[in-house]
Amino acid sequence: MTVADALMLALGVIAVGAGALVVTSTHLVRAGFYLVVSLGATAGLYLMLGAELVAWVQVLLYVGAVVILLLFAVMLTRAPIGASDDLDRPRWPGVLIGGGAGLGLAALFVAAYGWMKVPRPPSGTAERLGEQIFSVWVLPFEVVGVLLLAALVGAIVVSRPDIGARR
Amino acid sequence: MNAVLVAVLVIPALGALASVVIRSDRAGRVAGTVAAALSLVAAALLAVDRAPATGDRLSPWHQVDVAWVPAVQLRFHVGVDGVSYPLVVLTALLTLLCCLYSLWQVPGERNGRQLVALLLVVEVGIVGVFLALDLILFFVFFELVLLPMYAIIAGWGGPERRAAARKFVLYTLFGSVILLVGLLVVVTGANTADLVTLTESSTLGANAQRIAFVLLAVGFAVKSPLWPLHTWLPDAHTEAPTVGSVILAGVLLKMGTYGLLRIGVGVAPDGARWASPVLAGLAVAAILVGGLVCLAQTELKRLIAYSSVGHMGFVLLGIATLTTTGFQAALIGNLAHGVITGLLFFLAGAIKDRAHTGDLGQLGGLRETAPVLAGLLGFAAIASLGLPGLAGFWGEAFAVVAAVQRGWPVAAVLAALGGALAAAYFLRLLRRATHGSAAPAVVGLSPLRRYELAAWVPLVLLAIALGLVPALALTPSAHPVRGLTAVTHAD
Amino acid sequence: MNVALAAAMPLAPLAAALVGFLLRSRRSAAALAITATSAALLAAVILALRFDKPVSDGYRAADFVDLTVEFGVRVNGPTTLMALAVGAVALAVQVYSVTYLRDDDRYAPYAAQVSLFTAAMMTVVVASDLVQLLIGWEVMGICSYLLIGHDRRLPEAPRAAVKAFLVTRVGDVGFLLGIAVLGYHAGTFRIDDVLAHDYTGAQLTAACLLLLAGVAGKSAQFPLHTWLPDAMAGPTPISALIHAATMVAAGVYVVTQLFPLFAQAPAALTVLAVMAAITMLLGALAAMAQADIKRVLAWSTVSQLGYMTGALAVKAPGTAMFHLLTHAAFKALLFLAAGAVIHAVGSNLISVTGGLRRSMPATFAATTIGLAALAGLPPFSGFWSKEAILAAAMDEGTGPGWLVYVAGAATVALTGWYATSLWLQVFLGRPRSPAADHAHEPGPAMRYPVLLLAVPAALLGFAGLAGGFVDRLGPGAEEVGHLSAALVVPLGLALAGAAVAWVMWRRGRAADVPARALLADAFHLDAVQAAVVSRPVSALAGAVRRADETAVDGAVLGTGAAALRSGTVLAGAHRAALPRAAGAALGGALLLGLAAILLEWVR
Amino acid sequence: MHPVIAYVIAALLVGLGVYGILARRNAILVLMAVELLLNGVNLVLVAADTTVKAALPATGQAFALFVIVLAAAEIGVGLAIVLQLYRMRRSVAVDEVPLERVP
Repeated sequence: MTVADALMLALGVIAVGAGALVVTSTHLVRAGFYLVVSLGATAGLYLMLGAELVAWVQVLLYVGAVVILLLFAVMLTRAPIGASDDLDRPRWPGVLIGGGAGLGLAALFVAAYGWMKVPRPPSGTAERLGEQIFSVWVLPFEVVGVLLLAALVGAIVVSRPDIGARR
Repeated sequence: MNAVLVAVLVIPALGALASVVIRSDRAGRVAGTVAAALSLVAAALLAVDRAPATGDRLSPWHQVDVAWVPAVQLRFHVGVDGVSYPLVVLTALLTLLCCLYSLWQVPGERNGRQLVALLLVVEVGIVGVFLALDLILFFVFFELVLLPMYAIIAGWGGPERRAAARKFVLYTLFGSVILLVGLLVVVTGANTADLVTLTESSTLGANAQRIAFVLLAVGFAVKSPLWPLHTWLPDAHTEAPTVGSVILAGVLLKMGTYGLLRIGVGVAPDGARWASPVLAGLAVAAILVGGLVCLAQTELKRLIAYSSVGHMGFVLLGIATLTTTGFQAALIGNLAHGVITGLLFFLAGAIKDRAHTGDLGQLGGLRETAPVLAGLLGFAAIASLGLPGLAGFWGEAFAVVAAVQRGWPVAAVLAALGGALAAAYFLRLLRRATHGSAAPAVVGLSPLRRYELAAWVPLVLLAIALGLVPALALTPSAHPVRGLTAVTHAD
Repeated sequence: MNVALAAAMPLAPLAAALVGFLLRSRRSAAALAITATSAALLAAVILALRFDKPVSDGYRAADFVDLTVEFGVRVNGPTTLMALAVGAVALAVQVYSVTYLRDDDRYAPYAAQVSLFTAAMMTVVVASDLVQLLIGWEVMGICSYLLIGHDRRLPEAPRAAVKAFLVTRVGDVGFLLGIAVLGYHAGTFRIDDVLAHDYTGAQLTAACLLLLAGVAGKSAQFPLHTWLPDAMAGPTPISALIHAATMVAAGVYVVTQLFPLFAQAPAALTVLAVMAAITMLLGALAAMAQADIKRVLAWSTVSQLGYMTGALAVKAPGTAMFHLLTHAAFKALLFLAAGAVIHAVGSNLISVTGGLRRSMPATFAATTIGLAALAGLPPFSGFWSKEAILAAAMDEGTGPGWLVYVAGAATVALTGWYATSLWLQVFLGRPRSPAADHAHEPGPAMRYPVLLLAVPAALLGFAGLAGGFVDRLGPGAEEVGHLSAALVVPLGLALAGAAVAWVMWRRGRAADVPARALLADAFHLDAVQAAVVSRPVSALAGAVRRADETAVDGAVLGTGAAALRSGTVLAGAHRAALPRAAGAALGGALLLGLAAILLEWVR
Repeated sequence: MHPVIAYVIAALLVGLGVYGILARRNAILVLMAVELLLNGVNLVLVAADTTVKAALPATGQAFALFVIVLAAAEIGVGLAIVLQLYRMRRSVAVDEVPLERVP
């Protein structure tokens, strides 16, 4: 049990705890904020695992953009600010399947890795990952770019049905 | 001469293209018909300058063999020999007659040049099947026929055409799938798709042969069609336009019997010998069921369609005996059925077009109002019931002889009784349709047109010629047939 | 030369038939048909004169690799005589028809059909190959179908035509199978080779019995005789053609040609004897009760054919041949004369005739000769041939021989009765209808064939005294031309039958036969045939059609419908709201994972 | 360092995400749960870099980056759909989305 392990455990508890609140909270807005906490903790975990770039991208993209978008959506759909009681449906299938998936996967990982110890990876810089992305993964990278564009266009078209409609 | 071999396939394809591309309906039809005529000439020329027989078993007169898709070992290997030559010529002839007929008459006056183009594409497919010497190529051509035929039925057919066309396509596609599996069993088992190699020396094991033959036989039986896999046929025939029926009955069904003989028996002779009693049993059942259903049938085209089931039963019985007599009978039976049933469907189409009904209860007294039409119908019916001296006789009588030869007296007796049934239902047809006093439906029929006679007379002459000079069909195929039985008896 | 002549006999009428179907004009059709038939007859005459020894020649027509079929000619003694008879009767019929069908607008195809009929019969006569023979055999059948169905005014004509073809076709099933058995074992269908081949007893018995089925169909033997009386629906010259020298004669002729095979198959001959005995009695009894002139003659044909097959059954094919020829002459004569009577009174019924002796003297004389020959009165031709058959049956002496003899003797009496009765009712007494009152002789084209045929009908019997003629009849003609004391019995019976008929006629009860309805309907065998064969087959056909449409096609349609239904059901299952769909997908993924783990764990 | 900790956390996040997707009615909350799930996956990918000897270095991280980008795209389109749904039906409850064709 090293300091790193302890830190990871702590971050993990935060991430999972906040995540649990995200899926159980009766306040829409609060759920959004819990999500921020969970995602932030995950970013911390990335840092611990030596994925510096991924961690910062996570913070920028998820915490910065995605959550903001979600909160916008909450507001645009005029969600109630206070607690609302119709957010959930009967729990047991979700508990069964979600619990099964989570605990099953966890069991699998434990069975696979046990208490294996690895040296703490060097904290990677953007340079190393950038080289990879622009050499080996350049084609998927381009494709993802196109996909993003398509998503952008798609989002606009979906949200503005008046575009292209005959007048 | 190898150029001619390719030309037989290319000319109709070009003709189809031309008749679609040309904007004017009339000119398109003419272009297609000219192509059909040229391909008939090319097909006839195939008999010239034959290569001497090299192999014992399959030695084409001419062949072309080039790699097509090397990655999957698909070769464009086509050739013609005594078994396929008469069928190729018959296909070209019937297509020409149908195109000629379509020059003047298209059902509902819907877009004649497209019909002509589809007919030519069907011709390419059927001729390709008869010429292919590569199993995969064979299958490609086999499938090529399907969709244009679907379009012909669905586009120019009778009132229930869509359902009939769908049934035709789905049913025969089902057969094709099984056929494909059978072909692949052969190809993977023998590690070659070349028909010449496969026929000369079969390297398939006994079990592989049995599996392959059963799969191939089921696949071909759907096309032939063999009872009880025949039910697509009556619907397709009843709803198809006249030219569609003619091609369907005249040559399309022959792909099944030809394939069974050339590939089924040629490639898996041991499997054929093992399965032949079952095949013969089904063939006899087809003869009897076809005959009995015809006897209770009330619709003209449906009756002819069911008679096809019976006739193809004779052909399959001939093949099932695995004797030279049986094979020869099957081959000439194939031709005869193509000629005679083609003629019957032409006539049935002419009658239905004029009387606007095919119901035997409403027809009657045709010989009073349209003596020539009635006479031709009588001739075709008599030819179809296997009257000696006309084309149909040789195939049916010698299928029976072959059954006796093989030592299947029961099959021979039942098949011969099926022949008597054929007489019964055709005479019933004639009695209902031509004798008696004129029914209201047949009064005031328009007279026969010259183009109709032009389309029918060659078939009439061919039916007589094949009947009186059967050597026309039997002599070219004698050598290959000897080779095929050498395969089935080699042990 | 002989070969060419023999080949010309079928080919000339065949060519005329093929061309004739295209002709429209009545005059050219008649000219063509008569020319071709004359040519065939001329060839037959020359061949008969030139004939010295049997010849056979042919070419390979069809190659089935293991088996080959030859088209050719085979000429021997009976061939020449048969060809003569066929040619003569065909020519007479063609000439006669020109007048008889004067008002028929379908004369041209009719003439072509008669030519085809002649060609087919000639093919049977000269065929050198069994398959070639079968071709002629069946083409004849279809021609009979076409010709019997010719008359559009008779509603029963199409039915009779279909019946004639179908009944003979059923017999032909056996014939084809018999040929197949013979040809398969001999490895060839050439008649000479088949006759020379050494078959086992079982093969021969099987083949001969099968051939007999075909012969019974063609030659109208019990139980396949039912088509012949109905075939009277055809025009009268056609009846003459079918009944005299062609069609019905073909069966007998073929057996004489293949007799060496039958001689080695005693079982087949016994069957033939039983068939013959039943046929002759049945025919004669039925002939007694008919009200229609042509039906009397038709049933008499059935009966006379029984004599011929009876002769075959007692191993006297030459004698059968002799009776065939005399019968051809007198039956053609009788039919053509009956045609003249029908033409004159406008009806087939005996009851509207009477007293025609005065108004139609030539026809009366000719019919008298014909009926005398039919009844077997000396010195007319029928007497000689019938005596020869009965003598041969007596000589044979075995069971079949006595059977044929007894049946034949009884038939002689019955024949004497109905021939006399017919003669008396039609020509003597007083006219029984206005039409009979005003009857008159037909035109020369109808009269001369009748008169010409009267010559052989009267005198052909004396040919049996000429040794050369008897040699030509082939083997088994020993009794021909030899009269013995035993002839008193049949002659006496014939005279007794005639006397009874005369007495009944004098009392005005000529038509009062005992059990008339039963006899007129020929023991209801038609109804039996319908009940045993036709109706079951129709019912079976209907059942098979329904089964095919509901079960076989139903399975196909059911497969389609079931696929569609299960598709709809599955689609419905998939059309779930997001929660259920997501739950199912994720739960499924979980289950798959668990399954994978379990599998791994098990392994 | 013990990677199993990261892995277990990732597994639990996935489980929470699955639960959220199944248990939530509100479309926005469902989308949030999807984000949780994706994060779990990302964590697995990144953690795999430390345990799996891949042919290329940092493959997991690269994948994680791609997943993040895809998640961003997904959330953009997803929210657009949610807004449209709200505009049409005044509600964002996924149970009430009709499956038949909208008249």
